[in-house]
Amino acid sequence: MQWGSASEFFAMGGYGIYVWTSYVVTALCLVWEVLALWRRRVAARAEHRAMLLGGTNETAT
Amino acid sequence: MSRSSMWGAIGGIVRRDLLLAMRRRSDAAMSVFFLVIVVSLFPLGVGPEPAVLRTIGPGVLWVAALLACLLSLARVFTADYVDGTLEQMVLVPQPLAVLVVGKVFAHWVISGLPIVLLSPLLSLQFGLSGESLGVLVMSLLLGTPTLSMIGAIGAALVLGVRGSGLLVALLVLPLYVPVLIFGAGAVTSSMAGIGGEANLSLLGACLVLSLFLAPWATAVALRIALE
Amino acid sequence: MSRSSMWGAIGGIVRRDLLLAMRRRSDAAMSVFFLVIVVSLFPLGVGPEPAVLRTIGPGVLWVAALLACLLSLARVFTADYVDGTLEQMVLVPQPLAVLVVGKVFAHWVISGLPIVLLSPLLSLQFGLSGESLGVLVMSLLLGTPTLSMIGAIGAALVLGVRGSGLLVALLVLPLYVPVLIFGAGAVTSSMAGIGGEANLSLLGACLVLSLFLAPWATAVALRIALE
Amino acid sequence: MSTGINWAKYSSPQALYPLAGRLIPWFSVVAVALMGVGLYMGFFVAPTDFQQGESYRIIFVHVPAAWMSMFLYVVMAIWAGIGLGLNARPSFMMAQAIAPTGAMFTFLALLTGAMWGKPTWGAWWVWDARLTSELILLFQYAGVMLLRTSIDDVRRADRSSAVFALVGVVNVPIIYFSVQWWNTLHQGASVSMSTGSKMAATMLIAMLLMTLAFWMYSIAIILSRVRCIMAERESLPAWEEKPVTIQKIAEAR
Amino acid sequence: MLQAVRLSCRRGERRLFSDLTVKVEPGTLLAIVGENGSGKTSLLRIFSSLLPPEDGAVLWEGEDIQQLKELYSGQLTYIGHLNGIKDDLTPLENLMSAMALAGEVCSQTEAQAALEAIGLKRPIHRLPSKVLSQGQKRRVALARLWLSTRPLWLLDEPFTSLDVASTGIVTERLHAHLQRGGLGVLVTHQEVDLPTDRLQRLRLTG
Amino acid sequence: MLQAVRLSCRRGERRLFSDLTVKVEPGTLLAIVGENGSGKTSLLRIFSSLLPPEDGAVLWEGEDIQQLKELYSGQLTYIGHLNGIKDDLTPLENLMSAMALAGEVCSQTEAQAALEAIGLKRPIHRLPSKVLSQGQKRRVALARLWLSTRPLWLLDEPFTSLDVASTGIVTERLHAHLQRGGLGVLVTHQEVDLPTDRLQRLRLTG
Ligand code: HEM
Ligand SMILES: Nc1ncnc2c1ncn2[C@@H]1O[C@H](COP(=O)(O)OP(=O)(O)OP(=O)(O)O)[C@@H](O)[C@H]1O
Ligand SMILES: Nc1ncnc2c1ncn2[C@@H]1O[C@H](COP(=O)(O)OP(=O)(O)OP(=O)(O)O)[C@@H](O)[C@H]1O
Ligand SMILES: [Mg+2]
Ligand SMILES: [Mg+2]
Repeated sequence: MQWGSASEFFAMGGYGIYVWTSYVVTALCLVWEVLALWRRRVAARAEHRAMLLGGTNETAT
Repeated sequence: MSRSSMWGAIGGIVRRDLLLAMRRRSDAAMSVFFLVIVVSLFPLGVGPEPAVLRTIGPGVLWVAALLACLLSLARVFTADYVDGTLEQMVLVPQPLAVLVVGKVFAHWVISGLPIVLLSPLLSLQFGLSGESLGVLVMSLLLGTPTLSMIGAIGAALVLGVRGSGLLVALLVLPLYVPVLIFGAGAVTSSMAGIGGEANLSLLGACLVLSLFLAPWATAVALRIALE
Repeated sequence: MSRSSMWGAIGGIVRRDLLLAMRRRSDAAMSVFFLVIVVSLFPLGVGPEPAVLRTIGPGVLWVAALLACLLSLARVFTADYVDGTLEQMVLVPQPLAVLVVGKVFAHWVISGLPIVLLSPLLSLQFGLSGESLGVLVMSLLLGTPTLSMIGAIGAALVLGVRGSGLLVALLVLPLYVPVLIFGAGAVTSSMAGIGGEANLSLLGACLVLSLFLAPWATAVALRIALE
Repeated sequence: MSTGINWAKYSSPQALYPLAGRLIPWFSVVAVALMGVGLYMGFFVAPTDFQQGESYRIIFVHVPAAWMSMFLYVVMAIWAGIGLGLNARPSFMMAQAIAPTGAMFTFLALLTGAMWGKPTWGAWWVWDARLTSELILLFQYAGVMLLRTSIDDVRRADRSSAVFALVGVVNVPIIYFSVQWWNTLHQGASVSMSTGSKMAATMLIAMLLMTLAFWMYSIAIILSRVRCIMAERESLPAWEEKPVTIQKIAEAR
Repeated sequence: MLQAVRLSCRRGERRLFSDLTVKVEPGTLLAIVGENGSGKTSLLRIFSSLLPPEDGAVLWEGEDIQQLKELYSGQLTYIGHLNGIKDDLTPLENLMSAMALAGEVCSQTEAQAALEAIGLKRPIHRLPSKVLSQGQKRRVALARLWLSTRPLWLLDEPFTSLDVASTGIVTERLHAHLQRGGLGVLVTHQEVDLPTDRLQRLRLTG
Repeated sequence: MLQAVRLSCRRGERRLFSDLTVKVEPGTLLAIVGENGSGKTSLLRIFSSLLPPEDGAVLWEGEDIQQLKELYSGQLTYIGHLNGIKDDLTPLENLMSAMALAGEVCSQTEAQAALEAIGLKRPIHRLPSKVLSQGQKRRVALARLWLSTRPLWLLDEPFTSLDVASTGIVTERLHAHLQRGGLGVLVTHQEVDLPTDRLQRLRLTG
């Protein structure tokens, strides 16, 4: 293990800003993609339920 | 006619054109992409030498912005002409020039503004920095509406006069030259440490001038096209 | 179907398109004019330094040729689509790909060939000379038909799609990159005294490849557009 | 597993939908696990590079992202081709589902590359061959996606963007090789693993683990996106909602 | 009142008509008929001020429309050969933006009512217009007649591609307009089903 | 013989028709009628092979047109809503290049005769088509029928914007085609003036 302390770990030998930006942005992108998909899925399901409701409506009339 | 109904007409046309653009959200992305691609083509053709690229950077950016503007504008009235909307526009109880301003403005919001906003990123690729970056944005902000205004005249002429393609280019591009020179000049001189104010104020003058003359000329051209 | 009727169909379409171009002679001049302007805008935007201009010369010329090609091609099927001729083309008893070749060829004659012929003159502006001038012409002669072929795919894909002018640029320009690299590379290396043969033969390979693939892809895209 | 699959059965949305649903959790778990191990290896096991110092640790996202960006494009083109050839809607949906993830990895490769470039080359961006070709790849992804969103008719959108994806895939190797003629700044295989030293081996393993993790992540995300696409495009009562839920909905009104 | 005074029109080398004088009173319709190419569309465009006549003048309430300019535009609704609708907008949006442009802003409910009046049902209101059939597109253009408050209607072959039912609906609308004291000029190849005291025919012989 | 077997067609979410089976014998005309938007144009485009049907097949002489491809194209003349003429070419050039493209090369005299047959006089032959009136443009497109030797004619509302005289001329031409054993499919909103034994009607109810 080459890191003496947490601050050393975060400093990344002076390159912290570059390294951590890379990792943070990557993580954000992945998380964002997952969240966006989840929202899309919820929307699709809501739409679909609305359609089911509408559908039963139509058959009723 | 009342002042308010004039704004109503402009608002109406701006809203419709923005709506059309929203229908195709990608449209707005498109002129940006075009700019990025054209700008990236140059290093591919010219070679990767950073010093050379820094020298030609402002020029390349400006020429690319100019082309993006020209292209997206060239057909701004064509669709309206073909589907008959233009007839309806001419028959609106407002001066046609006013509608033209609305239409050009909507067009600029869709395709000019994104270019302005993106330019800092692109100029990083060419190694521009700090102050000259600000001057670049400023010059584009003043320059692109002028380009749109001038381009509208050309676009209107394309509709009517036969074999007008060449004529338009002949008319419009020379008018673009001052804008290009002042625009690129502003950036270059700020890079050289002289500061770009002089060029920027000239650009402003161009904008004012074109705002006064271009809508009127465009309206005349449109009427001729419809006769 | 017989071989001769295939040539008949190609001939028919080439003849019609050339006739149309003659009718609108100035439109045909457009692409040349565009080239001249873009190439001349550059020194205005970049500044008059001869050394810089010589370095960027081949690249600028090639990019300009590429853009000229793109612009004139972007609409190669649009008019046919709007006025219904395309429907008739698809219903011709010949493979559609064959007609596409005819159409692209006619287009190249109108707008690509003039560029090739004019390029030596333009390259003088940038101080190219002797042998590299020959290489430039040769590279354009091999490259521009490839550009036309590839561009046709993009033009077919965006038929009837709004904001198609810029979309086609977005689709096609990335595909143009190899041609640009080989083309400008040929000139640059001949200027550096290495000789441009390697690049030229790669350009030839691109041409052959595009001749085989592009008409087929274009035909598929056209059929999809008409459904 | 390899022989027993009845492809005809899975070529319909009705079959693909639940299958995808069952596979997603597995791939997600594997992806997270691999990512955990990979990051641990990358940050705590792999030693400092003697030339670049700690900045080289960007490699554990940069290279996997760059590889995935190219790989996904090819996979997308293959699905597009299958779709055009067999006129199979699920293939088009797969192609559609891949594009955003591919574009995202391309973007990440560019971004992490820029982050790496600043300390190493002193510039965020240089017009280097490999960098440029990655940028072009981003444009191609953008082209595929924009072409699709520009066309309202789903059938046409599917087929047009498939044609473009296929044409574009021809371009990928051409770009890749054409740039060989350029003098390149990009490191290539410069993080020399050639010596086979122990240090390099841990780096290599960490990098491969991360690549694998991204791969599994991509599969999971693409499968769930394809499920969304199906749900949006078709009406899927029977596959989506459990009968009980339908019952509840019916009662609710 | 709309008057044409000694109008003449020349396109290229052909003189289409000359010395044409005609008067349209409120509450009546002028139906222009004639062979293809006899100049019906040209005459209508002169009436609309889109095309300046070679000679003569068009008077609206006694004043030359060339002088009135935008004031005259505010009096008329013109529907030409072309529909003037955008392929990418829905019928509803098309109708509303056309009205807004003409300075007769209308609410969404009104626009919907107009579309339904001409027989375009709800689901169609929200499709992009490019997927509509020829007749449906024509109806979107004609729906403006249900919202227009302008006294003068200029219609160029409005019944093109319409089915029989819609033709009837449009004719009825036209009749209502005339009864309210409106004026109309209509170009058509078909018989118009209107009371004869409201109808005046002008045959161009090209 | 042209047969449609259990055709169905869907545009967007709407099913326009399904299970449609119909047969057109040589010497007869199928007139497709129906409201706007009922799918007439779509059906005609399926017959022309421009639009693949969602389900079912179209057979020409018993063979699927999807298989026949160019061989089938060589059997038909299609005239759609759009005229397919170039604004910058003259009627004569338009007609000749349309025929050349279709692989039925014709001489200039023949083309001139065709244009005159449909009522376009000499001076008009040499004007750029863009100055023509709506009806004249339609006639340029229809002039192809005087030169076509193809057995199958597919016509989408050919009478749009035509005056009464020209409508008669085109109908006569259609009749002659049927008498020579040709087949036709016609979309129209008007009555077609043809002997009843030659005419078969198909009403789409959309
Ligand atoms: C925006 C800038 C950059 C972009 C777009 C980029 C792009 C790429 C691509 C596409 C690959 C995969 C290509 C292949 O496997 O052959 C790659 C791999 C790699 N990149 Fe970058 N890169 C960038 C900057 C950098 C920088 C600054 C470094 C290091 C100083 C670097 C180091 C590497 C290494 C070591 C590999 C692995 C090469 C191999 O093993 O094949 N990259 N990069
Ligand atoms: N430049 C020109 N040279 C000669 N004739 C011309 C020129 N421009 C127009 N024309 C003629 O003028 C007439 C225009 O007529 P217009 O469009 O008004 O006819 P229309 O009565 O509306 O016919 P339709 O019933 O076909 O719509 C046409 O006969 C056309 O040929
Ligand atoms: N994407 C879509 N979504 C929903 N409906 C669609 C879509 N595309 C087309 N349609 C509908 O399909 C029908 C197309 O009809 P088509 O053009 O065949 O009609 P038509 O019978 O020729 O009508 P007309 O007499 O008006 O020419 C229209 O009703 C149109 O609204
Ligand atoms: Mg007319
Ligand atoms: Mg129809």
